[in-house]
Parts: sequence; structure tokens; C-alpha cells
Amino acid sequence: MISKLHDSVDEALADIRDGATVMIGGFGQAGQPVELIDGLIRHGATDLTIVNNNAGNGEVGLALLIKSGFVRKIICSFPRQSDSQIFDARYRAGLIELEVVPQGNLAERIRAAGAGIGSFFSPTGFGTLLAEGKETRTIDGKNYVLESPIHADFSLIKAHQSDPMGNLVYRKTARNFGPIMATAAKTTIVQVTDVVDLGALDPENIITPGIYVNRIVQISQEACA
Amino acid sequence: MISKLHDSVDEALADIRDGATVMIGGFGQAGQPVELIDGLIRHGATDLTIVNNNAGNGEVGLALLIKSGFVRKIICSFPRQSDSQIFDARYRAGLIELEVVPQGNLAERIRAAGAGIGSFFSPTGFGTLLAEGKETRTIDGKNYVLESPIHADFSLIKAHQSDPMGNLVYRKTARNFGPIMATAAKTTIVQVTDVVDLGALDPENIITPGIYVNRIVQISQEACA
Amino acid sequence: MSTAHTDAADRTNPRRIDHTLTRAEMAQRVAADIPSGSVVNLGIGIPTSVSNYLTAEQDVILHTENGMLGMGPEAHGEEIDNDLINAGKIPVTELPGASYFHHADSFAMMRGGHLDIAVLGAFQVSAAGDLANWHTGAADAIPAVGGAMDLAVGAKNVFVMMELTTKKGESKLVDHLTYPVTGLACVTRVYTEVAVFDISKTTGVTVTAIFGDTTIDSLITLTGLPLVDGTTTTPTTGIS
Amino acid sequence: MSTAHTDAADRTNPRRIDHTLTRAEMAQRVAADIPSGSVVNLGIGIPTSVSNYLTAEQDVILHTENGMLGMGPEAHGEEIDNDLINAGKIPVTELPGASYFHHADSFAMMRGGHLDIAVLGAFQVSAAGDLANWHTGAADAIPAVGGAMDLAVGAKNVFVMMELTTKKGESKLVDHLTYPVTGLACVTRVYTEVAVFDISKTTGVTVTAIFGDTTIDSLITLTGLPLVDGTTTTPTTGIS
Repeated sequence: MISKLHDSVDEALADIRDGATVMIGGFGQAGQPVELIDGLIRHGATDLTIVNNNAGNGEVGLALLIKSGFVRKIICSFPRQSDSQIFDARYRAGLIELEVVPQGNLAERIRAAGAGIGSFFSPTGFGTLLAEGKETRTIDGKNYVLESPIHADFSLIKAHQSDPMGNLVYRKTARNFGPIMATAAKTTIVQVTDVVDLGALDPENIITPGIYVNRIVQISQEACA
Repeated sequence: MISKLHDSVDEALADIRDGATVMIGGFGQAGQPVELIDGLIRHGATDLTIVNNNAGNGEVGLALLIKSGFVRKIICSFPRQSDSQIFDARYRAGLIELEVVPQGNLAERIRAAGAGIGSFFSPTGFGTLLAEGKETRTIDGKNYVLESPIHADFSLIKAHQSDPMGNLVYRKTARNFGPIMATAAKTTIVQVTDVVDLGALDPENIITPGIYVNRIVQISQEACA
Repeated sequence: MSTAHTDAADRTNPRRIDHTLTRAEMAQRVAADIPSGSVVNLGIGIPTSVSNYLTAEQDVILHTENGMLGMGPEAHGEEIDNDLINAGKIPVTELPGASYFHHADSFAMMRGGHLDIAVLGAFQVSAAGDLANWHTGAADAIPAVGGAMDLAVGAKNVFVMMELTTKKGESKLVDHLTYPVTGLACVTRVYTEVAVFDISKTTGVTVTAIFGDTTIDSLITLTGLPLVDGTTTTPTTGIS
Repeated sequence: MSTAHTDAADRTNPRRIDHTLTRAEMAQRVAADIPSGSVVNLGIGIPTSVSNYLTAEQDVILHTENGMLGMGPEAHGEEIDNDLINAGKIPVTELPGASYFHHADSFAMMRGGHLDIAVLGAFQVSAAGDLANWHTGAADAIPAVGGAMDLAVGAKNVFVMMELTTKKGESKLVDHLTYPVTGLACVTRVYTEVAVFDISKTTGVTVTAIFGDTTIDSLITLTGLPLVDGTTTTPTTGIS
């Protein structure tokens, strides 16, 4: 059987090139692929477009990636937070481009990319600053904004368990963006806590089918803590 | 706790009025809510629009509903089969209206209704008879057809297990249209094989959250066989 | 029930209370107004405190947009699980009957009209029910929206909790928004420390409860809006 | 490898075989051409038989659009479970690593370009790769499409298996379709009993294998198409 397991984060990320669009899963700490983000910083690809719900917190992870100057543009729903000082400073200095997307449109645009939808009319954001310049339409008396899919070259996500084919299950609200980001990238790289034998996951309960996963790196629970 | 359990099929279907749009789950026998369909025939509401993958087989179930003259229009992907003689005859006699929709567009249009999407551009069907009269658009060099959501008044589906809140799990390929039809109707009525206690279903494995389910009727395995 | 009560000290009439409401009392009032069996999303901040006053008998199901239905109270001590957080990124618990789903499914649930009520904070609400709660409009502000716009258009009813006036004493219930809009014609009810307002396309803005020494006339003067006095008529739920 | 073989009896060259293929041989050839690890959907009818010739070493993952990946062989006897069927509504089995999903997810998988190969039957295929396989166009025919149009536009590669000629002897590989179209410019390869054709936007139609006493010239005459002879050059996989 073909195994998608890789021995190291660095090996799994080796072909991410300058200028790539990279989706990063997680909402807060839940589902955040911490080790893959750290690996991306070590890897050093520049001019990246990052898709994430936020724009980094504190001085680690995504914030450190931004601080390192590797991020040209960020697409997210909620950049401004109490501890988003690194993003804030670079944004105010004109050193990083920002596309703010309502969280549900962000999720649906990622899903649309994975689902082969050309574009879709969403009610969210109609009449707001975030719809400026976008096509609008009234359908059955309700107003909508045309939204486009967001495709990525790579998705970096975290899951709870994987089998060698890349079938994934998640834990609680750590599921968040993982399943949709896995579908929207040319190459999906997942860090998991456990790797289980083929057949150990109940086919009824698999959230991300393995065909959406290209590479798996196991990060033990201890390393995550 | 509020329980959505109903004692009988007839009681659960009582308020389906003439002219209603009714989605019926199932692909072949798998996931087909046989007892709910039989109940709909007894109920006798007329002038129905039915949404199903097919247009009935043999002389039972959906075919019998059509034979009874209760169906004004059917929206489906594959009406013509070796044993679809009842539909075929009524269609040729001009007694039933037919909207043929590619199966994936059918699924996505049902999903769009439940997800509050106004309409979406699908690549499926571009340049074909089934896209005639529909708006088209070229996006990033690829051709798409604009497709609209399909909403329903009622969805009749079958699941494997339910808790009293209507959280559902399905069995194997019997899942098919159930989860999306549950989201697209004002009222979703589900027949289940087993009713389990609240908390007995693992929250990670629930496929249809209970907020999409209005009424539950238990049909024991024996009755189904 | 239809007799007018003008005595502000009439404690038997919950629509006229002799003191302005504390935040806790506002939250308590919102909680009491949520119909049994509702599916509800409580916004980050003050709205979150509404959960403290929901009773078990109400059977309210809480949705958190990061991917869960059946959210329980905030987690403490050993209950804390970093994989189980709410939209404010605070550790929470799981109630029997809970379920998890991914972000697209979660916002589809919202956008598709499957939530009965969203309770949100606001900078401003207009007489037409337009909501401003995502952006101060300040030149140097970094825009951040999260799920605010999705909740505004998605929930069947949007309840706002806010102080009625700014620190400068200006009404936050206005004829037209001066802050950037979050969603148009979406707010159906506004809870403040001095009054509760229902907003309807057909009947405009109705004061349904009034607290302290506030009067309808003082609210009309403050807001500059043609308010309907609904404190003396039989209340309806106003929930769709 | 680049030496021309014109001897139709040269059994060492799989691109020139001295007899026309049976359906089983066609299925066997399709199976052999599927790259290891591919995700494949086999259409209803003859394409289904391709699964009989896939080897375990190929690690091909079969998708069935009614909601499953990791489909195993047809079920027999006690294996039969009415909840586990393929798109042809035939009971099948489940392999280790299988997963189930609903119809919208299943067709999103297809439409989103996540299937490597779909193997389909056809009434006609055009030189541009247009496919006709859903509707005879007969005046009294009841249209029925199922997943055919979704598979046509969704899979990265569409392989067609068909007899090259109709019962009347007309070519089914044509310059322009006369049957109603299923999908435009989607077919990348056509397997027939007399030849295999690759279709490319840049190089047109290339004959990559030829069987029996068929010749390139006879195929050009039959189809009326300017075919490229690819039976004498190094083959490429032609799989994207």
C-alpha cells in the first residue's frame, strides 16, 4: 500500500516555493498546525500568500512567519486582536497586504475551491465595505454578493488521527478549517497526533477522505504540549 | 428535554398540504424512506412537486405515489429506468412535469438551499441541453452554468439512528441525499431504525445535527425487511 | 393587560422598572425572552453572559460558529480541553446531544437560516434595523470582521445588547448609521439599560419596556426617532 | 523503442495486436493503463468490468458517486448489504480505508477535480474530446442523465470504452457530435476493439494502439479524421 507518511516536517514542506499560496488551519490554538508553521519558518520560502482565520498572535507561529518578512499577503477574517502587534505594525508600515473576508464567506470560498464551484452569490457582506466593487444581485427579494473560490498551492492542517492513506478524524472544535482546506489545495500536508493502522478508522466517521491528503507527519502529543 | 419523536408515520405527515414541494431521500433502495412514502400515499396530498434522484421503480413507493396522480412535477436526475413504466406512461401522456438535473447539480442545489447560497456557477452541464436558457459565464477560462437552490417544504429521509433531539447517523451508502435534504426543507421528517438515548451518539460522528430534524418516527428493522 | 401603567414603581409590570438595568439584568432579560427550544448564537463579549441565565427547562441549544452545537458552560480546571473552545477562544464544555462540524458547515447553518436568534453587541443600530458592530470607521483602524456579518444576515432574529448612549451622550439607536454597516435590516430587537426596542419593517421602532426615570418622550428626544409606545399594550414575542 | 513495427503479428508490441479486442481484453487494457494510486470512477455498464483486472499492487481507489471511496468487488451471498451499493445500484463491498459521505460531498469531490480518471461508455466522442453518452436524441426518449455530466467535467481524465462503429457501421469517433452532448472537450482517451485513441487539444487525435487487421489508413477512412500514427513512437502515459 502507498503510504503518505513522511519522516519529518522539513521533508514534507521541502517543495513549497517562493510566491506560493498556503492555507493554514486552526481557529485559535485549536487545530493550529504549530509544528508545520514552525517548519515553514525554517523552510524560508518568501512572498507567500497566507490564508488563515487570523493574522497571528504574540511572537510565535504565524506572527513569527509574518515578522520574518515571508508573507506578502494575508487573507483572513479577523486580523486585529489584542496580541496581533506584529501584523499590525507591518500592515501600518505598508509591508503586508490584507484581504479581510467575513468568516463564513472565507469558509465557503475555500469550500467552493475544493468543490469546483466557479463562484457563488452570498448574502453575507451585502451593502458593506467588504462588498465594495463586487458584483451584486437580488434573488427572490434578497440581496447577494458574488464571491470567488480561494485556491491554494498548499494546505497545512492538523488532525487528530490518520491512517496511512490519509483518512483523517479531528477532535472537537479543532476540526474547524481542516476539512475544507484539505480540499482546496494542490498539496495538503497534515500533522497528526496519532497514526493508526489502515482499517482502524470507522469508514462512517472519517471526516477527511484520504484522497485529499498528500503528506502526513506524526507529531506526538508530548511535542505538542 | 424536547423530544421530536412521533408515534406514527401518519401523525408525522399530517400537515403536508396540497401543492407542497417534498424531497424524498434515497438512492435505489439505500436510504429510501419506504414507510414515509407509503404514508404520503395514504395521506393523499395532491399537486406535489417531488425531488428525488429517480422517478420511481416498479409499482410501489414513489412509483405508486405517481400512479395515484398526486405528483404534478418531479425534479430528478435519472427518471428513465428499466422499471420506471409508471412515470414513463404519465410523462408521455403529459400528466407529469419533469425537470432533469445532473445528479451533482441536484445535490449541490439542495445543499445551496440549506446553506443560504443565492445561486452558484457550476461547470456541470455547460453546453448541453440541460443548460439551455440558463445564464453562463467563463471564469478563469472555464465555462460555467448558473444554478439555483432547490428549497422544499418537507424532506422525508431515512437514517440509521437518532437521539431524541434528532441528531442522526446513517449507514454506508444509505447516507446519500439525507444530510443535504435535511437542511433544505422547512420541515424534515426522518424515519430511523433505532432511537438511542440522548448522549449515546458520539458528537464527533453525528452526520446530521438535530437542529435540521423536526420529526422522528421509529420504524423497526423488521418492518423494513 | 391593556391598562396603561405610568407608575414607574409598579414592580408588577416588567415593562416598566424603576431602575436602569445592570448588564447582568440585561442579560437576564434577554435570556428570559428566548423561547423554549431555540437555537441561539451568543456573540463575543456581553452577549456571552446571557448563557448564565438560560434555564435547563428552556432547552436552548447554543451554536458556536467555530463548529459546534450543544455548547455547555465555560470550562474550568480539569475540564479545560484546548480543542474545545468557543468563538471567543475560551474553553467551554459539551452538553449531551452536542455535535461538531467544520467551518463551512457551521456558517452554512447560520447563512441558511437555521439559527433562531443571534445576540450581538453593537456600535449603532438604525431605525431600519441596520447593524454596525465590526469597524469603528477610524482612519487608522485595521478592519476585522470575524463572523459578525454572517451572523447579522444569517440568524432569523438578531437581538442587540448595548448601552443606549455613547460616552458623549449620543444615541446609538439612530436614524441612519454613521459607522460602517455590518448588515442591513437585520436587527429585530435592541436591549439597553433604559429600554427595550422592537424593530419592524411595518411598524417601525416600538419601545416594549422602559426602565428608571426614562420616558417615551425622553427616548424620542434622545434618539430623534418617532418611537411607538408599546409599554402599555399586550406584548408579543416578536420572534419569527 | 522508436523503431517502427509494421508487422501486425508482432506479439511483443502491445500497440499492435493481431486480433481485435474482446470486451474483457478492452477492460484489461484500461486497467493496465491506470497508474498506481489513482482515484478512479468506473461508469455503469462495461466500464464496471475494469475493476476485475485491477491488481492489488496498483492501489487504485474506486469512487462511487452515490457516496463512497474505497469500494471493493461486487458483494455475493451473505456479504450483500442493501445499504452498500454502487452507482449502478449493485451490492458491493468495502475495502480497508474506505469512507462514506453524502451526495453533495461526493459530487464536490468529482467536480473539484479530485478524481484522476473516470471510465465511461459513449454513444459518440468527437475529435475535440466532446462526449455524448446520456441521450439518444430520439424524439420520444425520456431524458435521464444521472451523474454522467458531472463525471465528464469533473474527472481529470475521462477514458471512454466503446465499440468504434455503430451497428450500421458508422464511426462513433466523429468530427462533430450528432448526439446531444454530455460534456465538451473532456475525453482524453478512447478504447475500442480496433484501436486506442488519445485526444489532445494541441496534437489532435493520435492512434496509440491498433488491433487486428486495422490500419491507420482504414481508421482515417472510417472516422474521416486526420489521425496521427502514434503506434510507432514511444508511448507516454497521457495522464494528467
